Amino acid sequence: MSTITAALGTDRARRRRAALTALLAAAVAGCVPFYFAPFQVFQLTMVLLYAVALAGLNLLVGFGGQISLGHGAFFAAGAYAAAVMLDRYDTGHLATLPVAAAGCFLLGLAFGVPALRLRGLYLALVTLAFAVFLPPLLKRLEPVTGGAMGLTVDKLQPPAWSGLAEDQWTYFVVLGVTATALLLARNLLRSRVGRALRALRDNESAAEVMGVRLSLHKTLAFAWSAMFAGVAGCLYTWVIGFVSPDSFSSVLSITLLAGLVIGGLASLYGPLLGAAFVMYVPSVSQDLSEAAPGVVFGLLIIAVMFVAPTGLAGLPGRVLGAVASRLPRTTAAPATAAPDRTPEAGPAPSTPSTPADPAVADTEPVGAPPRTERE
Amino acid sequence: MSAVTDLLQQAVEGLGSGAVYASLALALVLIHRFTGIINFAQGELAMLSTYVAWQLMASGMPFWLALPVTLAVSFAGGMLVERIVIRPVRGAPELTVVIVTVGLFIFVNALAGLIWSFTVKDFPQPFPDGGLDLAGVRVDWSTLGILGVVAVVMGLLYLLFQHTSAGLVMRAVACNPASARLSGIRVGRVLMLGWALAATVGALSGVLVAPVLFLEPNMMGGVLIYAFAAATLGGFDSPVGAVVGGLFVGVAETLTGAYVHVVGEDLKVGVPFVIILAVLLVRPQGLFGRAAVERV
Amino acid sequence: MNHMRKTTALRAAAAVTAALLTATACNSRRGQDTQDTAAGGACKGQQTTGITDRTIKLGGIYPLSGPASAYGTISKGVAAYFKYVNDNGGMDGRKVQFIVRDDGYQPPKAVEEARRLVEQDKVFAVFQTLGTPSTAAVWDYLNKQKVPQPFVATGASVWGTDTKHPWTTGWQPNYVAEARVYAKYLKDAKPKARVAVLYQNDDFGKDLLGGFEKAVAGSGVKVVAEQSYEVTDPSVSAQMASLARSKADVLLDVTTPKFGSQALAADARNTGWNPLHIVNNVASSAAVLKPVGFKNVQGVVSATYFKDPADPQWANDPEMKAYMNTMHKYAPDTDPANQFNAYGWAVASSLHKALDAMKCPTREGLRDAVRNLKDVKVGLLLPGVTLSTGPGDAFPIETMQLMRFKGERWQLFGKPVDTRKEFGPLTK
Amino acid sequence: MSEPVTDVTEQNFLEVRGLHAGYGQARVLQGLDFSVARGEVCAVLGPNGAGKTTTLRALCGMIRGRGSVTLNGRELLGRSPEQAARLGVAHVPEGRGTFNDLTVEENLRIGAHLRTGSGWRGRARRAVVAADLERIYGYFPRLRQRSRQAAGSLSGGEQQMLAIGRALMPRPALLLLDEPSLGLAPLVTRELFEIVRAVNEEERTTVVVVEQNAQLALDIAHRAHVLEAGRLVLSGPAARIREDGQVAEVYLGVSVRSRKAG
Repeated sequence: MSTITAALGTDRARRRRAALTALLAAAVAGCVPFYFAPFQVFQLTMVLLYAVALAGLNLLVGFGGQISLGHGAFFAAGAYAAAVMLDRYDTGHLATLPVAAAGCFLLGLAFGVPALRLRGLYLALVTLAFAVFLPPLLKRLEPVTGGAMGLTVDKLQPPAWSGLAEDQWTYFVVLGVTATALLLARNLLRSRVGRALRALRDNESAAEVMGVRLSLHKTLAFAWSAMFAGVAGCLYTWVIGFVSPDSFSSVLSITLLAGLVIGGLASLYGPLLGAAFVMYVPSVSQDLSEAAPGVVFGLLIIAVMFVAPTGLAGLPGRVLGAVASRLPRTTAAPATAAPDRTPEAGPAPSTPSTPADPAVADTEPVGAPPRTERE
Repeated sequence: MSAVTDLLQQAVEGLGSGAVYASLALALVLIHRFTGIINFAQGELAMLSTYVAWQLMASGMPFWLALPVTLAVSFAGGMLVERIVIRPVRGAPELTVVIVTVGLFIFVNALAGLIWSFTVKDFPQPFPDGGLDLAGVRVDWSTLGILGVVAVVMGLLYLLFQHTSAGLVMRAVACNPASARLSGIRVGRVLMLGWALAATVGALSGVLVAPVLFLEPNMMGGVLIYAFAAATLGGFDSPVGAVVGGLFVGVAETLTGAYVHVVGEDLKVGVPFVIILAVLLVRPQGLFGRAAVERV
Repeated sequence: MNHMRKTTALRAAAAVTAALLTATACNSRRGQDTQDTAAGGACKGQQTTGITDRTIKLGGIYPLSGPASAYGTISKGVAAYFKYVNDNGGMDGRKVQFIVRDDGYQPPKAVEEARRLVEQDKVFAVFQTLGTPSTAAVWDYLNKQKVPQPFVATGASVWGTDTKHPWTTGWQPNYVAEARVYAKYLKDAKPKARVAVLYQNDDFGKDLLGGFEKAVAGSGVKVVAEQSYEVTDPSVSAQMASLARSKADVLLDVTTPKFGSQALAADARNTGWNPLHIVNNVASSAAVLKPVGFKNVQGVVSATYFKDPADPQWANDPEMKAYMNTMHKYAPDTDPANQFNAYGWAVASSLHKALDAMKCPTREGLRDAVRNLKDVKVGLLLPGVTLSTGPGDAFPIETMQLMRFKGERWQLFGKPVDTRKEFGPLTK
Repeated sequence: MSEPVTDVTEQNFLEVRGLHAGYGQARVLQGLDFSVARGEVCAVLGPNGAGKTTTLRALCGMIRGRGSVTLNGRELLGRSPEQAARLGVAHVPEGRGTFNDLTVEENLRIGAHLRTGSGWRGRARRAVVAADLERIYGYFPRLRQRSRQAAGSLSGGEQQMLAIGRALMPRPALLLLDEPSLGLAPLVTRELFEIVRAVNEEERTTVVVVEQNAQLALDIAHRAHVLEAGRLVLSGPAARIREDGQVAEVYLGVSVRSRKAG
């Protein structure tokens, strides 16, 4: 067993495995719209576009350690940017994407500057304020935004040569954008920016000593993150074809954050899982209780957090870990289990990424994450 | 009526709203002091407590008996919530706990709707009708009553925290739960007590504001955002800060909404937050929060 | 070992891909080509999805969760009516199957649920969608799919004036029509009225306020102050204090239930300002007034078009009795006195009339029937209020009657006001 | 404190048998055996990552362990930190663990929590706490000067003193010190260790101290145990270990060097 692990650990093998996984995923993703009913394809499309927003939020919360409760507002900004362009200037759909992305990037940059001074809780509440403030502002700007009635715009239409139905074409376009966005997020994290972000999250003062340009990277993290949310909003407009201020209430921002935490912070798959949760679980709740779907939905959120405190993406690892620690020691010491950090080095600095161990979970002092909201 | 009287009248309305925000902000601050999280479900728990009071009165109990019973039920309920809902995720990342409270929010809101429907309920006003007339400015007894109760609760909390050994233990747990356990403090019990206290203060808040806001499951949803603002402005740690923050937010948004026409009633929700942002940029720990004094 | 592993993995991947491709090719479950159409006769080629000789399948989208869940109970009134009809032999022999889905008042959810109802559940019609945002989000889709969207549960004027969506119609008096009723009343009773307006800052509030301003234009009635609130605001007391400064002699109160109660209470508390309080229909239920205290709402004016279940004067009305009995039987934990339940019953029985009037039992038949109603009487609507539509008029109800609160109930006064006659048809 | 449950000799006041402990899948302690006599100062030494801190954490209940740990005949394993504290275990964690928002005196009063929590009321309780405060201020005069200051505003050395002072407030049976010298100036460290020695002599408090600075620890310790990779590799009187050149070279020298490197 350990030889296999070791073999897989080599670079070539890992790359090969990744390529295979990607190929398989692409094949499955490509087949989906021909197999499922249109409305199920629509649901998947929505999952994909929410995943883009969550991936952006993940950059900020999961990797940057800054909490935003205002990403619904960036989502709305992207959605409205696209809708206004389609409605007033009759641009093509594709033209709206770069504008929404760039606009939200700049908006995020503008927010990133004051966000530098704010920590944890305070940043969360100021961003929440932005989310609360945006709908009435959109209503006020009626000549441009259509006011409270919102804007109805054309949905994405398949070109004749594709021979695809509307939902299939939309799905493929959104899939393409999502895949690009997720890859971009992954590469961002592997780049200097990503390393700097993680260093910042784990230990701000140490990172500063190491020469990480704190303010620049924190601001950029916010901007990238907002850009992803804006792209997701733009896709939303393409898919739904309708925007209204009350579609983007603060509930959306809270839902996004909940989706991310449920999916798994600082994980590459977390956003997809979280998006699926946000998309499907309300319907499931309704199937379970027509009288009060909210009762079931609330309970399911709590239940998932009980079972997977570090999110669904961390669940397999936790299960395996729990199983392994119950097995006899000879087989249960895989090569990867060797800690790269000795316990003597103090409390785990990067708890969001390391699954809280069940054994330590109730002994707060060791496993407890840094209290981001203090200081 | 003169312009000055108008202004004062609006300010009084602002104080009335501010007192409502402050009452819930007190409960938020309590939880935050103990656990370092923001409890999204605080307003909904308060709403649930208010329904308990309503149910008691609907079955014939007089208000002044229903109130202590409700507070006792809320106290026990707060302990149960900590034990059943929060304890299992202790030690998990803080955001996980916050999302659990979001789940609790959704659950309690829907549960109240299921049991009591979304129809507005009438809730008796404990304070007399009418009010004072101070040189043309009308101050309702209910506004004064809420302000008074909020002030008393704030004072009691201050005494509890600063001048009792139980309060000392609570502050120790809030400050450093790990060391508190090593000192032999039963942190679990103290946290249960913290949730119980917060739920009780929340219940009082709900009972106070229900006659003004009218009782229905979404009663506290709007208040919560403003209570967050109030608590943030006050530094999220200090009961005094929560109350001052609440009153400030209430007066600021009311006056801006009424007098600054560019802002108007629709955009006034932004006002407290601009102020908060300004305050935080100068004092990142809020008006009444303690600066971080640790030496690295 | 490494090599072996690689080949196996490759083979596995290839196999899975091949299997999937085959599956897609042969096993399509998309099913969009299974459109049912009528076989012959005059109705040949028309859609018969969701309707047979024995059954008819309808789907409704309501906010059962979220901020607007107060309206979710409309679905219970609708469901009760359909159960009542099924117990009595169904609609023209067809049993109604009514599927309720929850959109939480979120437009993207509404789109999802509409697609589910149409594509998976294969409903005959989407009856109803609730709220302007949700309805606006799905009407393009439904019209493209040629699925009827009759009697939407929102009073925005756009449902009746739009010409590009023949499959969508309103039901309740649109907000502009309601505003016209109040305008006419003031022009007659208080021709020099100075009006202060409290309105909800959304389509509902703005439609009603805009309609009112248009209807009083050129008369002595003037709007002297307006204040808006957001549904997310905790209270409207600050707005009421601002309006009081205007010293207007009429307060037009365009609010939803909870804010209606707050506004009425704030008005009662302020002894220094005693305007004539006109509360709009949405907030006129006895359930809104009772918490304020009946003694505090004497003389308040409103307008209505259906019978209030909380009003004792309808206690012996046969339709009201049927409604009460059915609600007790099928929705025992729901308060039948809640006017939203009665609304659901009334709109469902309106649909019943439209279905009965279909020339063909097809979607096209329903589309044409709801746009060709002539003075159709519905049991729970007020005497004198009937359903009338035409090819260019998708507002079934445009008549309301004024009422004044006295004692413990509303008292109707004057004659039903037909706004079409008074103000001419509503255009965009 | 109630009577011991079983008859124990003074030599096995703290007895550790077959202790396994770790963090999740990382097994740090691989079966540890040692004992500490009543009133003894015992130093636990070893290179970085040897499991010294883990040992202390297992003793005080911060992490779970397998095996057996008895204090005065009572089993400590399987107890929570607060239960262990109630049995007389006082742990001063690495990084001090003071209550930074509380004043110095409030910190010490928290330490008195155990003495006052058990049914003492009113004047008697206040008198006992006051006496204990005096006792601690006696050991740490600097804390008396700063008694109204917030703990967070103290210097590192003062915080360490406060942490030890708080741990001593309830007159514990066993004092666990984790890296008391961490981040402190040599002079301050020396002063601290002298106070620990004084406490041990005056109150007969049993002390287990984990320390990277072996020389310092061995100066005040009676016995020493050297750990490596989770196992005990050497035990003996402190004086002998101090003088054993090979030990210093192999185990203790390494730790000093690695520390400088890190």
